[in-house]
Amino acid sequence: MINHVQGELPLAVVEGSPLTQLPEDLYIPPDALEIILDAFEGPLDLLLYLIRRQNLDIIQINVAEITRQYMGYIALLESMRFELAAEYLVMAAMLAEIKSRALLPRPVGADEDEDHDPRAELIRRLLEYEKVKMSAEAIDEMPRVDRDFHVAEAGQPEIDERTAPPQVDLSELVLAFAELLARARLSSAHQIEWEPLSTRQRMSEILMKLKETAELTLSDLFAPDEGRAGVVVSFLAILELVREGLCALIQAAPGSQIYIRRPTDA
Amino acid sequence: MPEFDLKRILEGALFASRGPMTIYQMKKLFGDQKAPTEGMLREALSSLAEEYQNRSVSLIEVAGGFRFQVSDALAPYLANLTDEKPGKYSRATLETLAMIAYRQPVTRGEIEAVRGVAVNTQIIRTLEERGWITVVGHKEVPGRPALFATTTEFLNDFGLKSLEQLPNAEDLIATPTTDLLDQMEQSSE
Amino acid sequence: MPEFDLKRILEGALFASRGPMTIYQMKKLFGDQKAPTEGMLREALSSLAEEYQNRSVSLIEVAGGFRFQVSDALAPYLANLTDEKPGKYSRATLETLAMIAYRQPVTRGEIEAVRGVAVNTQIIRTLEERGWITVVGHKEVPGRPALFATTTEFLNDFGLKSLEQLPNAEDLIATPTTDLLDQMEQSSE
Repeated sequence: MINHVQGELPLAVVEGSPLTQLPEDLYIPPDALEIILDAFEGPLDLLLYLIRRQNLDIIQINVAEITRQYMGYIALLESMRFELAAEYLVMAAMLAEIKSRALLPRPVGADEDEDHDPRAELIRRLLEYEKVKMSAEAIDEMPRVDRDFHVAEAGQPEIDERTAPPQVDLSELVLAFAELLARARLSSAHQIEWEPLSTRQRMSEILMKLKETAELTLSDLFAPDEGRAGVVVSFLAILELVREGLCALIQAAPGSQIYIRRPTDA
Repeated sequence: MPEFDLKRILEGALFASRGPMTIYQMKKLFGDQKAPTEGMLREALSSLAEEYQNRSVSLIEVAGGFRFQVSDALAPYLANLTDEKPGKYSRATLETLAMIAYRQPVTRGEIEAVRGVAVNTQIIRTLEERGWITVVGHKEVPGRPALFATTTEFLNDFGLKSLEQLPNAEDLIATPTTDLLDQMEQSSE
Repeated sequence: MPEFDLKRILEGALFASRGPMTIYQMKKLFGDQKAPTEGMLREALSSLAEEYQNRSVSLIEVAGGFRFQVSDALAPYLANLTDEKPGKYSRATLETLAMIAYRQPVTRGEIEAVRGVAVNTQIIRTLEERGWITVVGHKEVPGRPALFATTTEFLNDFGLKSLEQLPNAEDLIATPTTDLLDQMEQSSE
């Protein structure tokens, strides 16, 4: 039995009253309050933990008792302002239902609908989940390539490459990107405005040139045959490169030649 | 150039191969002509396996075929080579993998029903990119959800010949709870 | 588990290694303690090389260190394995290429941020070897990550004169359902 008494600081506030002492039956692993939610893979996992902690067989669970403990956890988590996944609350409701059913007298003579006995259903689900949990642990313990064993390889001799490399259709590429965009939009993590492709291509070209030559002049980058549009694209590309810190503009004196350099050489 | 016999040709090819080699591929080594029979190949393979017994490298058979594998005893030495620990998978990922391995073909909804929580898309993609699971079809129910199954690569990476070699999930649970449940059900009838 | 001597440990490690192993790496195998001296390592290596003489695999020294190499005599056999049919790139590879084509110059981290999963080094290498992407610089942020862009060869292979000719992917996302949704939203305003 663990009684953590924490001076004046309440552990939590449950239904308006401060909680300075953990409920006796509510064992919280030391320092683990914050990771409770991370530690459990869902309500079934939490229930399994509560049952196994008492060395109880799943079949023999005392729903009333387990419900009380489960609610205790939920109340504590909520008081800690954890955002509870809906699944936990659904389970709480289900437990409450089972508990209330157990309290009600059974209708005499009524053929109990075994299929809809929520307690049997809960037990079935717990057993099923425990199996999955155990299999997951077993899989993790199985020898795995590159972790527990390694494949033996030797260098290949020079082989005539007969194989044509995979062909990619332009439409496949576009589709891959469209899907990527759609996915990124769903997660909405990425709402960055991107420069038009012409500018981005020019950015790549300038960087490529800078790889060969440490220093370029503006006129190196403006091709007369591209006309005004070309100049604008080059200009935008340079500005974008400077903004992203990918190149630097150098001018020795006002009115003198402007040079574009790699940022490290600048 | 030295001339090699069947056993030595297989040995070299197995070391050159990036993945396990099937009997079919071994036949293919010899082009259209004078390919050895499966019997000859198996004989050479078992002779080769014997040769490599108690060596630092051994010949083993997995689902995808035959491959040379470095002895487990060397894993601690090899672990010293990389600073980064080999990828650890979260419990959620492992449970999803377990569900797919043991219940395949299975839909995401079915996995979620058993686990009692939503399965993150990220988890499915991690397992797909690792090459361990793949979509094998769609269930003919509204929404046509994808059916997931494990791949040959999954078996290869765990050194298994078939799914049957997976530990028996029923055996994993210490207490004979399922038996009890059966009894309970029977007695309540 | 069998105990291996220095020679057998090196043998296994060399087979486990994807590339040549340096003397430094061989010392590292033994962790912090009791690492063999360079003299001991070289002695074990030359004894190992002798053992593998006239075998289908031999131990050779290259610029990057030591490695096992399959005999050239096996090249004609191995050539029979390569498929005439060209393979296919994985979805991850296609997405990475698409990100580089549409968002260049772009770092691996930026690709990963959009894709939501790590980009395998192998994928980058495949695309580089294909000649479709290249490193055009390094971003001036911590770690100085490489900036990738597509090449002229990429444009040629896809029959494009410039990147501007790449179809607008945004148009493709607007599937009929989203259009409907948009209309619905508008009409409800």
